[in-house]
Formats: sequence, C-alpha cells, structure tokens
Amino acid sequence: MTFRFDGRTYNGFAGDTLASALLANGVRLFGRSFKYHRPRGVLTAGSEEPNALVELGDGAWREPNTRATVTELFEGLSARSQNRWPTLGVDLGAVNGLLAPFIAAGFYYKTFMWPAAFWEKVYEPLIRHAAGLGRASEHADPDDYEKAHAFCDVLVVGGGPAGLAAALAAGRSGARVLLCDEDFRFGGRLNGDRCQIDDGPGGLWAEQAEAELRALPNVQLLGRTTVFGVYDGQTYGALERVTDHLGAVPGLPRQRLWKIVARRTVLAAGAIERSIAFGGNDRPGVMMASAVRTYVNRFGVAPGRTGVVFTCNDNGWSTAFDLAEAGLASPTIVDARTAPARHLLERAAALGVRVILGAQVVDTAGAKALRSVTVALGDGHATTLPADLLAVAGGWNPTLALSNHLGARPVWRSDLEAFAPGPLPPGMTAAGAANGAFTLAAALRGGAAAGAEAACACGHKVVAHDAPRADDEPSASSALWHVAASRAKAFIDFQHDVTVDDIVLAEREGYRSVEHLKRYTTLGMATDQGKMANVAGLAIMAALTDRSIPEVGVTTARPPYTPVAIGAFGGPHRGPAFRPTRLTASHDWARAQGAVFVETGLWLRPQWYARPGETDWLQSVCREVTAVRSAVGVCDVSTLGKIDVQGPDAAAFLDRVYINTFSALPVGKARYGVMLRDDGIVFDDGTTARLGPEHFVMTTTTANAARVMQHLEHARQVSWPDLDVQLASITEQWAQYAVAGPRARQLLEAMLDDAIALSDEAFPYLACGEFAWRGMTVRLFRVSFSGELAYELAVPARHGRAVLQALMQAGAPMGVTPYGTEALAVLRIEKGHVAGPELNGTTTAADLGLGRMMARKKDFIGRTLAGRPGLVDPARPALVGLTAVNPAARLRSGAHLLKTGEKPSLEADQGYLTSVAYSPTLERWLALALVAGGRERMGERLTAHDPLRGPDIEVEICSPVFVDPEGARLHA
Amino acid sequence: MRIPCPFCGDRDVSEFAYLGDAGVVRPFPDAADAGERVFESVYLRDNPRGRHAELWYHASGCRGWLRVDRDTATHEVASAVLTRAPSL
Amino acid sequence: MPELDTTPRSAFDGLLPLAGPHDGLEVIDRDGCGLATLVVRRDARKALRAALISQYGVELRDGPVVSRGARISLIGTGADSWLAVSAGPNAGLYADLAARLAGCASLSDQSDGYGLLGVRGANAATVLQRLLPIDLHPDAFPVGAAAATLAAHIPLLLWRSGEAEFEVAVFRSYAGSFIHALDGAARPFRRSAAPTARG
Amino acid sequence: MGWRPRILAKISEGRQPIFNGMRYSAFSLAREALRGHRGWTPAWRDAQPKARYDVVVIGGGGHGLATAYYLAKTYGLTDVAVLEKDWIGSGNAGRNTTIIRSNYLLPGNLPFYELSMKLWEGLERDLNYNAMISQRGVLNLYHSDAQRDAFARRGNAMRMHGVDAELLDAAAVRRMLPFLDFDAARFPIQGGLLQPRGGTARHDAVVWGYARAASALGVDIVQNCEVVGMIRVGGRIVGVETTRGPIRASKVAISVAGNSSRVGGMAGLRLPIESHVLQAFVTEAVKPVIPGVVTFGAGHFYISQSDKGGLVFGGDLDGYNSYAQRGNLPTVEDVCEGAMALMPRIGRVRILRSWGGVVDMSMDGSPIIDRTPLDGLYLNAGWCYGGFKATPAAGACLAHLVACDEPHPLARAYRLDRFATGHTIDEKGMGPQPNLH
Ligand SMILES: Cc1cc2nc3c(=O)[nH]c(=O)nc-3n(C[C@H](O)[C@H](O)[C@H](O)COP(=O)(O)OP(=O)(O)OC[C@H]3O[C@@H](n4cnc5c(N)ncnc54)[C@H](O)[C@@H]3O)c2cc1C
Ligand SMILES: NC(=O)c1ccc[n+]([C@@H]2O[C@H](COP(=O)([O-])OP(=O)(O)OC[C@H]3O[C@@H](n4cnc5c(N)ncnc54)[C@H](O)[C@@H]3O)[C@@H](O)[C@H]2O)c1
Ligand SMILES: Cc1cc2nc3c(=O)[nH]c(=O)nc-3n(C[C@H](O)[C@H](O)[C@H](O)COP(=O)(O)O)c2cc1C
Ligand SMILES: [Zn+2]
Repeated sequence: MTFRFDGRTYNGFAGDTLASALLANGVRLFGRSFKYHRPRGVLTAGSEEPNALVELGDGAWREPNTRATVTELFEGLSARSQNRWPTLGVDLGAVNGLLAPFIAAGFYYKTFMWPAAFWEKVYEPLIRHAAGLGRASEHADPDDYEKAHAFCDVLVVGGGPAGLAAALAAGRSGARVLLCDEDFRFGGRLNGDRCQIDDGPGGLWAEQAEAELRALPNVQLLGRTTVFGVYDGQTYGALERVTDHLGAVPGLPRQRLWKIVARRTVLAAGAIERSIAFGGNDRPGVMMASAVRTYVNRFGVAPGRTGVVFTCNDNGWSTAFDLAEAGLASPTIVDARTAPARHLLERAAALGVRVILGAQVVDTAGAKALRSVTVALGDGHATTLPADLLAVAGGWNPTLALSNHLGARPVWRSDLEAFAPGPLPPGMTAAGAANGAFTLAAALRGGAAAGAEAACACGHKVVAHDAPRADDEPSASSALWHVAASRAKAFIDFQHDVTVDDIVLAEREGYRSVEHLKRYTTLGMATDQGKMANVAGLAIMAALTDRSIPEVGVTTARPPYTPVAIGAFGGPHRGPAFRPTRLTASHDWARAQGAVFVETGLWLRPQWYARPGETDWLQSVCREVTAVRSAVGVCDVSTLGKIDVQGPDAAAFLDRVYINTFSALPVGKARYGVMLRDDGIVFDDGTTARLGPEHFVMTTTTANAARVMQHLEHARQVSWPDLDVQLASITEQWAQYAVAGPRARQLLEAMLDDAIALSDEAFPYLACGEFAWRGMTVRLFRVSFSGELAYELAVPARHGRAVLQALMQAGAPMGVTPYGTEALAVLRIEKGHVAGPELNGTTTAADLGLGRMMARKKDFIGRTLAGRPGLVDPARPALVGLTAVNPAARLRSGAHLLKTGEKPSLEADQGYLTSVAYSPTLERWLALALVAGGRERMGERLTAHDPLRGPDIEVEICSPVFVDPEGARLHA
Repeated sequence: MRIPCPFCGDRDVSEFAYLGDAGVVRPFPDAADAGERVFESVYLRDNPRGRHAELWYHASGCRGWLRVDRDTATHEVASAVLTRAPSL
Repeated sequence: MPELDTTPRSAFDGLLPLAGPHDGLEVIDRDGCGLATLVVRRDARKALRAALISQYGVELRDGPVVSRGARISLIGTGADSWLAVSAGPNAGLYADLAARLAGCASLSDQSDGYGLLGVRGANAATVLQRLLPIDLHPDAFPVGAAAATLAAHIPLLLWRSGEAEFEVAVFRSYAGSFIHALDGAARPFRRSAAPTARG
Repeated sequence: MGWRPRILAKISEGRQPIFNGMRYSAFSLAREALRGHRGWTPAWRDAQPKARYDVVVIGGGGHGLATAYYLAKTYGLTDVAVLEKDWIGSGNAGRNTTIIRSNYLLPGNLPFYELSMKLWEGLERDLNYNAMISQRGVLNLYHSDAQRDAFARRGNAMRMHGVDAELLDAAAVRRMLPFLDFDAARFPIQGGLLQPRGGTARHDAVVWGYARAASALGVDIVQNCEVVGMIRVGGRIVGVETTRGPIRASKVAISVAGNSSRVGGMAGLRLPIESHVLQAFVTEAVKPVIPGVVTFGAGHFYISQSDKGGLVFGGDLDGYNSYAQRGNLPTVEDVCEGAMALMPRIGRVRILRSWGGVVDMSMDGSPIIDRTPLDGLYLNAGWCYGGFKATPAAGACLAHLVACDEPHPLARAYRLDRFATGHTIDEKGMGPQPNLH
C-alpha cells in the first residue's frame, strides 16, 4: 500500500498502522509538542499515544490530532505533521524551548496585564495562534455518520485474553454477548507479546477464540469499536470506525455511534504501561517497552538498531529478549533494581543481553532522534551508551477510566504500586489487567470467571469448559516515578510539556490539591487525558508534600475514554435532517403555488404565496390581506393542536383547565378559552367546540400543542384522577382550512352543495357541526381570527389537498386567494387578537384585556397565584394598540416606548411593541404593545425608541382593535 | 438514565419529560390556607441529595404520568408507578 | 360545481419505495387501513372487554401488546388506550367502533392521523434496531409485542406481526422525515458499489 | 442615577492588597525565571480555621471568594473566612464554559450584569492576576422574525442602559462567521444579536486571583472544611458547624451554588431552587476556528474557543434534579446535533472531555441575593447556568448586603420573597419550571 506523510510517498502493508508503517520506513520524527515544540516520535502503540499526532486527510476530510498509532493504514492515506512551521524538521516554534524558563507552568497568569487593551489585540492573538495543535477543516464534514442501538446481556469491553475468555464463557452459555475492541485486531497484548496458550502461540489462540465467537449466533463482535463512556442506567456509548480504514464507501457511514444497554459488563480493557520521568525522556526513539514489543512482534518492524531497555520490573526484560530473539543487535538492560529474579539473568545471559543493575537513565542525547543515553550507575559513576532506541518499562496502570465515569474513585494497590478499580458502576465487573491481574494466566482465569458470572446473573446456565492453559509469567515490579539525579527536563505529560519542575513550582505556589495541580500545570489535560502522565504526577506531588499517593488522590475521569468526533455524536441529524420536518396535507400544493414557508416549531407553514411580478413579501401579504377583507381567502390552519376531550366529566374537566366556563356551552357551539399556568400566567388559548354532550374538540396554538397535551394529561392523571375524561391528540387526523372574508359563506355554499345550511340563523357565529360530504366526514366551525365572516373547515387529512383545491375551484369566481401566516398575523393585529408575541409567558389574562373572562365561581388552574400582588398591580403593562403619528412611519416590534422627550433609560421605559403589521386596510403601520398602565392612557403620545434599527418615531396609544370594532363583519 | 415505565418497560430518559417533586399536592378547591399551600406547591419543592419522589411524563411513550422514586446523587431509579391507576 | 379530483392521498405518497434494492428489507405502504384511538372510560374496562369479544371476537389484552382479531387488532398504547387497526382497508372503522363501543370507550378516528407501514424481511429487525431505542430481539420483543417510542426524534408506534414483520405507525406530518431516517438506516443494506478513496 | 458612580467608585477604590513583595509582572516573572522560580510563594494562605470571625462565607467558589475580597477591600471587613468543603473552585466556578456578557432584558437583571461587566473590565489590574478576560464578542443567532424581534427588544433595552448591542442581519453574520451552515440549515440563520464587549474569562484564574487578593487582605481561606450545620440562637444564626469544628460568626453568608438547598436546609430554609446538571464539552486543541462566543438559537448549543485551542461548548440542562455532577448521553447527542447543524466544519474535531456541574436553578431563572428570615444569615443563590459572569458583581453586592445590611441598589430585585409577591424576574417566560429556563 502506498501512503503519504508530509508530502513524501511511502509503502506499507495491510494490517499496519500509520505509526508502524512510518517506523518501518525509518521515520522517527512525527510531530512537535504543544508548548516547547520539542521534536517528538512515537511513544506507544495504542490509543494512549500523546506524541505521534498528525493531520489526516485533505480539504474537507482534514482531521487534526489523529494518533498515528491507531490509524489503520489504507491505500492512499495522506497525513501531515502539525504544530510546526515551516516544516517538521525546521520548526521556528522551537525557540519556545529556549524561552522555557520564562514560560513555566501558569506564567500567563502573572503577566500580560498591562496595558489592558493589549490583551485582546496583541497578547491573546499571539497565544491563540501559538496554541492549538492541528487545524480543523475549513469545510463542512463531507462524511455520513450513523447512530445505532444495541441491547445485550453481557457487554465485554476489550478483546484481549481476558475479554476473549469472558466472551467465550458468556457466549457458550447462550447469553447475548457484545464484545467490543478498539483495535482492528482482537487479541490485545497477545498480538504484541510472545506467549503460549494451550501449547501454541497466544496469537493463534486469539484467532481461534475469535472464530468460535463469530460462529455463535448470540454473540456480536464489534472490532474498531471503542467503548468511550459509561452512563446511567447501564448505558454505554461506543464508537465504531466503520470505514475510516477504507476510504469513502458509498452507503456506509464513516463512523457509527452505538448506544448500548447491557445488563452486565465485563471491563477487560487491559493496562497501560507507564513511563519514567528522566532527563530527555521525550526524545524520538524513547518508547514504551511494550510498544517496542508490539512493533517487533505484531508489525515486524524494528523501531531501532541499538536498543537500551530501562526498567524497574520483570516485564521490561521481555522487550530485551524479544529484540534479541528478533535478531536485532543485542540490547542492554538497565534495571533500577539491584536483584531481579535469577531466571531473568540466566535468560539474558543466554541471549547475550547486557545487564546493568541498580542503575538509572538520567539523560539522553540526539537532535531529532535518539543518539545515546546516559546511565547513572549504582556506584555513582555514569556511562553513556549509544542507542537509537530506548525502551522504558515503568510498570503498568490498569485501564480504569470507564470504571470511574459514574463518579467512583479507584483504590490504591500497594502490591501493584498502581490504582485498581474501586466500587464499579452497577452491573460491571473487571477482569484481567484492568483488574490488576497482570499475568496472562490470571487474565484468562479472571476473564472466564467474570464472563461466566455475568451470564449466570442474566439467567443463563454456564457449561464448564477447560480453561486455556498458560503460565504465570514473571511480573515482579517496583515503583520508579522519577529519576532524581536527572538535571535535564524530565517530562511527565509529554504532549503538554509538563515537567517535574512544573509540578515542583505548582506545589511551591500552593496548587497542591490534585485538581489545582492539574488546572495550573495542565497535567493530564492533553488529548491522552493523562493516560501516560497522571499517576506519575501524583506520585511526585505526594513526595513533595509528604503524603501517600492515595492521599493526594486522583482527578476525575470523564468520558470519552478516547476523543470522539463531534460529527459522530451528531449522527445523521444535521443540515435539513437536524430535526424532523412536519408537513401539512397540502404542503405540495402550497409549494406549487409559490408559497414561501416558515418554521413554526417543527412544522413548515406557508408564510405568503408569492405571485409572479411581486417584488417583495409585503406586496404579496398586502394582496392576501386585501383579498380576505374584500372577498375571501383560505389559510391552512392544520398545524393548530387539536385534542379530543371526551367522557362524562369532559365539561367539568375543561372548567378546571380554562379560566372561563365550558360546562354551559351548548352542543353545536364553540367558545374561545384561555388557560393559565399554575403561577397564574397565561399559558395558551384557542377555541374549543362541543360536538356532543360528552365530546369537545379543543384547539391549541401550534407552538404549544405538545405542552398543552402534557398539561391536560397532568390535570387528568395527577390532579384529578377521579374525573371520567379521556384525551386524544387528533391534530394529525384533520386537515383544517380557514375560509375568511365577506364571501366565505358564498364559497362554502357553492362547494358543499346542500350538505349543510349556512345562513347566519342556521349556522351563526361560533356554531359548529359535523356532517358528511362526498363520502367523507367534515367538521365546520364558524370561528374567526381575522374579524371577517369566517369558517374553519376540517376534513380527514388524506383529503386535505383535494379539499383545498376544491375550495380554490369553488371560490375562483369569488376571487378566492390563499393566504399565509404573515397575512394571518396582519389580520389578527388589525383586530387586536393576541398571539405568540403577547402570550410570552409573562403576561396575565388581565394584561391582555382578557381579565373579564375569568370565572369567579369556579376554581381553575392558576387562579390562586394569579391573585398575587405583583400580578394584579394596575401599573403592569397592558395590551394597547399603537399607530404612528406620521402615517408613513414604519413601526418595528421590539422597539421600546418612552415618554416623549425623556432620555432613554430603563427607568423611563414605558413598555414595548409586541407585534407590528402594515395594514393595507388602514394603509399604515399598526402595532400592539404592552404599556405600563396602558388601558388608562388612550390617546397619549409616546416615542417608539429602536436604537438598534432606526430613529425614534412618535406613536399614539389607541384601542388594540383597529378594524371593525363593532364586529359587524364577523356577524355578517 | 433509564426509567422503568410501568406500562412500557425500561425506557431511555430521553422519552420522558420532567416535572419535579411529587410530594406536593395541589390543594383544591379553596381550603382556608389555599393561597399559601398553592404557593408552596408551585415554588418550594423538595430538592434533596438522595432519594426523591418526582413526577415524570412518558411523553414519547404511553403518555402516562409517573411517580418515580429516584436517587439524585446516583441517578438510580428505585421504582416508578403510574399516578393514575388504570381504569378498572 | 365542476368535478374534482378527490383522490385521497396516502401519508407516504411519493415517498416509497425506498431507494433500493436492499438485501432482506421491504417497506410496504399499508394505506387504507382504518385506525382509531380507543380510550377506556372509568370503570368500564370489563364492559369494553365484553363488547370487544361479542362485537369483534377480540380478547382485549392489557399492556404494550397486540390483541389480535380477524377484523381488527388493538395495539396497546397506554394504560387505558389502544390503537384499533382494521385487518384490511376499512374507511368505516371509526364509525363502527363508536357505535358498538359507545359508553365504554372514547373513540377518535385516526385513519388519516397516522401513516401505516409494513417493514418486512430478514434485515427488518436490524434496520429498525438502528433507529429504535428499544430492544427488538425476539425474546424481548416477540411477535405480538408493541411499543410507543421515538426514533430519530420522530414519535411512532410499532408492533411485531411476525418473526420478520413489523408494522410502524407514524403521524402523517412526519412521514417524509421518517422515510428519510429509515432510508438512512437501510443504506448499509442497499446493494451498492465498492469502496473509493476519500478526498 | 446619582448613586451608580458612587457604588462603582467605592468598589474599585477600597484597599489595595499587598502581595508580600511578590506582585505579578513581566519583571517578577523574568527575575524568577532566571533563578529557577525558587522565589514564588503560595498564591494564597491555606488557613487553619479560627474559632470565630466577623463574617463567615460558606462556599469557596468565585462568588464566595469575591464576596470575601470585596468585604475586605471595599468595606474594610478583614476578619472573614471563606469555608470550602473541597478545594477552592471545585464547584461550578471550576467547570463552567467561561462566558461573560451583560445582554440581559429585564430591568431587574440588566444593570446588575452590566455592573459585573464593568468590574470584569478592571479586574485583572485590580487583582494583579491575569484571568485572561477576553472581550471577543457574544453573538446570539436568531432564526425567525419573532426571535429577531425578541432580540431587538433585548438589544434596545441594553442600549437604553448604555450597554453595547448590535442587531446583525444574515449577511453580517455570514461575513463574521462564513463557515456556519447558511445554505442547507433546517432552521436558517437570519441574523444575530451581538454584544461586542461580551467574551470569556479563564474561570480557574478568576478563582485563584480572588483567593490570592483576598488572602493578601487578611481573609482566611479554609479548604477541606465542609459546613454541616448552623449554630442558631433563637431566630439568629451565630455560626456554623463544620467538619473541622464549630466556627462562630456575627454574620454568615451562604454562597454554595448547586448546594444552596442543602445548606439552606441546615437553617431550616426551604428555597425556590432545584439543583440540575449542566454539561459542558471541550475538544482537542486546534488552531483558531472561531473568534468569540456564538449561541445557536434554534438548537441547544453555544460555543467558544479557549486560548489553548479547545472548542468549549455546551447546551441545555439534562433536565432533572441531580447532585451527580455528571451528565447523560441524550444531552451529549442533543448538543452535538446542534453543533453539527450550526457548524458542520467541526465534524471531525474530537471531543476530548465532557463533564457536568450542579447548578442552582431558581424558579424564575434569576438569582437571589437577600437577607433570610434568620438574623445574621445572608443568601446568594439561584444563579442557574449563568452565574460565572456575575462573579464580580455577586461578590460586590453580597458584600454590600452583609456589610451594610441593606441590598445593593443594583441587586434590589433579587429578593427572596418575590415569588410570594409575584414580582418574579422571568427572562424566558417559562414560569416556575426550572428545567425550562
Ligand atoms: C457546565 C457549566 C457551564 C456554565 N457556563 C457558564 C457560563 O458560560 N457563563 C456563566 O456566567 N455561568 C456559567 N455557568 C454557571 C456558573 O458556573 C455558576 O453560576 C457560578 O459559578 C456559581 O457561583 P460560584 O462560582 O460561587 O459557585 P461554585 O463554584 O459552585 O461555588 C460553590 C462552592 O461551595 C462549596 N460548598 C458547597 N456546599 C458547601 C458546604 N456545605 N460547606 C462548604 N462549602 C460548600 C462548593 O464546594 C463550591 O466550591 C456554568 C455552569 C456549569 C455547570
Ligand atoms: N507481566 C506483566 O507485568 C503484565 C502487566 C500487564 C499486562 N500484561 C499482559 O497483558 C495481558 C492482559 O490481558 P487483558 O485481556 O487484561 O488486556 P489486554 O491489554 O491484552 O487487552 C485489552 C484490550 O482492550 C481493548 N480496549 C481497551 N480499552 C477499550 C475500550 N474502552 N473500548 C474497546 N476496547 C478497549 C484494547 O484494545 C485491548 O485489545 C496479558 O497478556 C498479560 O500477560 C502483563
Ligand atoms: C474553558 C475550559 C477549557 C478546558 N480545556 C480542557 C483541556 O484542554 N483539556 C482537558 O482535559 N480538560 C479541559 N477542560 C475541562 C476540565 O478538565 C474539567 O473537566 C472541567 O473543568 C470540569 O471538571 P471535572 O471534570 O473535574 O469535574 C476545560 C474546561 C473549561 C471550562
Ligand atoms: Zn410508558
């Protein structure tokens, strides 16, 4: 496979990572560190990698901060180093290294304060440009992301020996098992270590285990899938990289976000090898000992020719043995301990490995790659060893993050010199290295036991199986955090360049709490979240403050375990699919008529219907309004919420939720109702019709439909469960059209033939009825929002479009015109009807001039608190109408009102314009406004003050009913 | 977080709407101290750390109002019952 | 008045079939079935049960399950509510139910309120599981099970009518968005071309 | 209006802290750099609690520390202790998204938050601590005419109080942030309300800066000292019980954010407050992407970029009472869906860490700074998800209340009894339902 890095083309193999392929090509330098721009290579072979971060992909596909160690190679992969200028080799940012003494931890808190204006103009832009690692793409992410749900009995996190054993034990019992591993190959350390299981290579056993699991119908394996978070209710977040390793595949998403609900979980996430803080421990060529083994054994890559292993435990020795057995120049072991086990020494001797005991690496040398290491010998002398590879084995930390996501803290195990799981999240058990079982045999045993136990807990019978055989390899260890004799910079947090000195400084300045330490030095805040750094940092702070490591404590582990792309969390919900779109039955028709749509909640509603030749929206809207006032218009009002309220107690129920009385409403009549919240503020309004003695149909505003339903169900189920009343949302069943204007009756008569008598006597204002027409059930309400003779015609939604067309056809001779929400708004403002801007959650019924609707003889929701002094204060803003004194002046809602001549201030504020419309009927702009004590101020002149948008305008307070205040048109 | 709806079974929290303290009962009709009690029921709700009886609405499920016993420190749900017993 | 084109329109008009073909997935518009919400009145459950048996031969079950009859099935949607679904096209379902169950249940016609889909095939459960936050494993959601839930922010009713057969009822206004979501979930099962490079 | 300059002058005049000769400056930094930073001393004294104080402030968040600082600086009260149950800044002060702004609507709020903004503007020199106060602008997007008008109403109110505000149309927003989704959006961007003086401040540094300055003025900062009870004599609070023993005080001020109900409960108070989780997110560091703060009106999403390069963002509350200090997955998805709907260019930027804080949601979404029915006990609470920006003013006003026994003129509306009297300050109009504010 060919791939590119920093413009050069290389070859690699399938099954490589970007890191292994580059190492194989002799590349050592991968990137620059965050602060000092130190040259950095590859430190690990896993997702804990802090150094080898690259920009992957080009253009819209550019992805910053990608860990080369887990990036599976694919044909055509293209990557660049980052945080360097002009090139990786020659990086001017490296001068920061020279400035290091001046830019120690927290330096910015102490300077850049003067002069004040320089912060935003000079200092901060400099800092911001210097900071950051990679560059985000400038274009929209072109890939698809998917979300998926999964449910299982047993979730196994990690497919190393422990996880495979757990999955086998649970899977063989018949439990529904889901096994996730973030690697693209199952096996965990078995892929990187030379070991034997059942007399064969560990890797072979892993392959067989995987094959058996794949054959079980009740087991699902998800490779390339990181379980990144533990959430409440035994819900786990996992990210599957579906095609990251393939390039774009039509039909397949780039990544898939899994939401997994598991009855039991086995945490078999392994352990992470830790570094040792010594001078120059960050130089390219310094690598974790286990990573060296992985590169050698799994990828067949020699990460160096002359190797030194610096260790304080038995496990590190195996790296030297593997290097030797792989035929590389004989490595040297530097063990800080003085007396390691005999058999290690014997094996080293057999392999010709040089051993230096009781010694520590104090420094390294080399410009962009390691050249030599300096070792302080037990006798006080030092020696320099040539080396292009230094393998560091500082011991192991169980991979605990997931066990702490719900807030639990790990416990310190002094036998391991490491934190092990504390109380685990509900349903979780830990196994293998994650549980502090650091040998292969223990991992297999622990995994099988945990898997069996989890399956059992889910009610499955566990069948006994022969446990795989393996030896408990030597794993003795001692703690070595910091080489005290080092004079050069010793890094704790590689990416953030936090050194031992920074921790000393933080301690000196009182940032001793582990969280202060973190926040002051940024220790553990890099992209690896301290996987490599935290415990060492704590250990050093513990030593400085004479506390034990557990006394210092740990910082909080937070999701995600490894960073997750925002796009993956967003899934398909972006662009037009961000939220569902609700369309009415006649949407297509409206679109064909030139409708411009507006979002109302999730609905799209025609805002106006642009006709050819109309140059702006106002023309269209004025035409529509005029048509309604002079002839007849039709408006789709299907989006209003509609609720069937039925049952013997339906009327009593409505009396409690509305401020006015519905029990006295005769069958065949409708009434306008207002409901309050508990706190006495207006909640919603609408007309409710009585279709039968026990059957009402309530309408709600479009925006509040769902909330009203919830409110009513609360009243029914929580407040008054004894009432015999039933609710059903019928919003979607009925397409509903307002037919408004002096010719509305004429139109309906023409269309409905003799299906219903529509004379004012037979069907007066606020009448309602249900009848059959052309084989469908039709409901008709004589209600009006426009002040015109008006009806609302409801038909089953499948007929909506046809009926709307029928209305148009029948109305053509009368000049029927479809109108949208904008004309609807103009019509209602001309009539002083309140809507959303007035029902803004802070107004009372009295504020809106609806106070007299409040029945005195019954209780209803909100009544008590509506009586609080602050809500009955006569100085409260009240609804009024406004006109501009100069009829040509344009009003805007959101303008405030001032007494004419007063200087603008909050104290002088008299109120504001809630709704504004240009009235073609009156040929001027009109407004509704909430004005302090407004009803007593008719005729007063005020100034509409709108500094954001224009000059002050003189206005006059008037009645909010501008058109036909007597209601003659309504009752025509 | 998951809530065991007595009708629907275990469901993700995203299907539910939260109202809060279930301990408060709206006084109805006018008791002597109704004003005070309504005020308390609307504004002074329990806010303990630990077990909490609260009202949830299964908005995207069965539309049932539930009385849920939940721990506000651990988010563990001990029980959930319908506030209105199903009609007989 | 002149003749009108009063052709009723399905909620899924113009939205089906999905861009396919898919392996093991078929989506069918079941337009025309009568649908009605049925809410039992206080203290009337016994009477309702009796009426349903005598009138329709359906044994009413409680819980989120399907009570299946020859002419109608009742889908449990809430503690006191069901969605009645006719076995085949039936415009008169609501009127019929309202007449026969008067007094023991409140009924609302929903024949136009929901669009009804059949989702069939060997991959039906897998595709739906991508979208649905409930467990569709046959042990957890066997034939006859029902649920009201949310998929891709869209409320829906779902029930299993066979091993590899599901019925989905979505509010009419959401039909387009639901089909879009379903199409997205089904895309990996579309018979499609080979990988190409990114970039 | 005559009183406003007086109060401001008083807050900023006061006494100057003396930092043991270790004033922070480029010069002292250079000097220390040359001698291995060996001369620095602790930023604040980690004090042992005394048996009594004039004033005990419960809660070592930004508000509590600022209160102590202004008590000492402006009102000359230095026998003051701040009691913190964990480490200072361990509550919301240490986990908020750092936005500061004064783009409020209602007269009860707007002057108060503008006071805070003014105090921010002089804070770093006042405290001799660089809290990276950065006024890169706060832009609230609108997507409908109704939202535009609501923002216009707000912006006009701001202007009437002398606060900067601009109403941008879609074209102006596009010039500023060309990479937002303007073309395929479900809820198209029509414009935005911009407060150019809004921005961010480094949250932890605010805590440390106040602690250092308060400590230099003689305030005792006592960490790992949890208040577990109130010492009460009749109708008067005379001290607190703590995990480090009883501490007497003439006056006790509660400033514990998400724990207000619990600490208030120790004095028998029932407060109109619920504790809710608010989550926040930070991505891996990237080179500069966005200049200021952007809030997405049609989704639950707002974002800024830290000086380090991380995109810092958040959204809605999780929606239910909680003290768990961690969030749930549905909200994570909801927020990120908003992110992708608004800024699809950040799809490949990875979230590094997500966390939750416990915020004190009041029943009207506005705070309470008031005396309590118990003599000697003062309350600062109900800051919801927006109290970080209030830190200087809340500290100044609480200090005023405690020192003078009367409300600060700009915090007069924040009364505890406003719910009973119906004088709530409800910016969003959502009523007594905290999770909707
Ligand atoms: C995720 C998130 C994002 C936010 N974003 C913003 C934002 O962008 N802008 C904004 O203005 N606001 C924001 N806020 C809100 C803001 O953080 C808070 O309103 C503000 O910090 C509260 O004041 P504080 O700093 O004093 O609180 P805290 O820092 O919470 O201080 C209270 C302190 O009291 C201590 N305490 C509690 N109980 C006791 C006891 N019994 N004894 C002793 N000590 C006790 C706590 O340990 C804590 O340290 C956000 C909040 C969160 C959670
Ligand atoms: N001798 C020693 O000192 C020593 C110490 C530690 C480990 N070990 C060796 O390590 C092995 C331990 O076995 P094991 O199975 O416990 O661990 P393992 O490291 O072999 O496997 C862990 C697996 O979990 C995966 N993983 C981790 N976090 C994940 C997540 N969040 N989501 C998905 N996958 C995740 C990893 O990719 C890995 O494949 C043994 O072979 C043992 O010999 C030895
Ligand atoms: C503005 C800001 C920037 C942050 N940047 C980082 C960061 O770069 N790396 C990191 O690990 N955490 C970062 N965090 C998150 C903190 O690590 C921490 O999660 C948060 O303050 C809450 O604390 P907690 O998680 O300990 O509860 C940042 C937080 C904020 C508010
Ligand atoms: Zn339910």
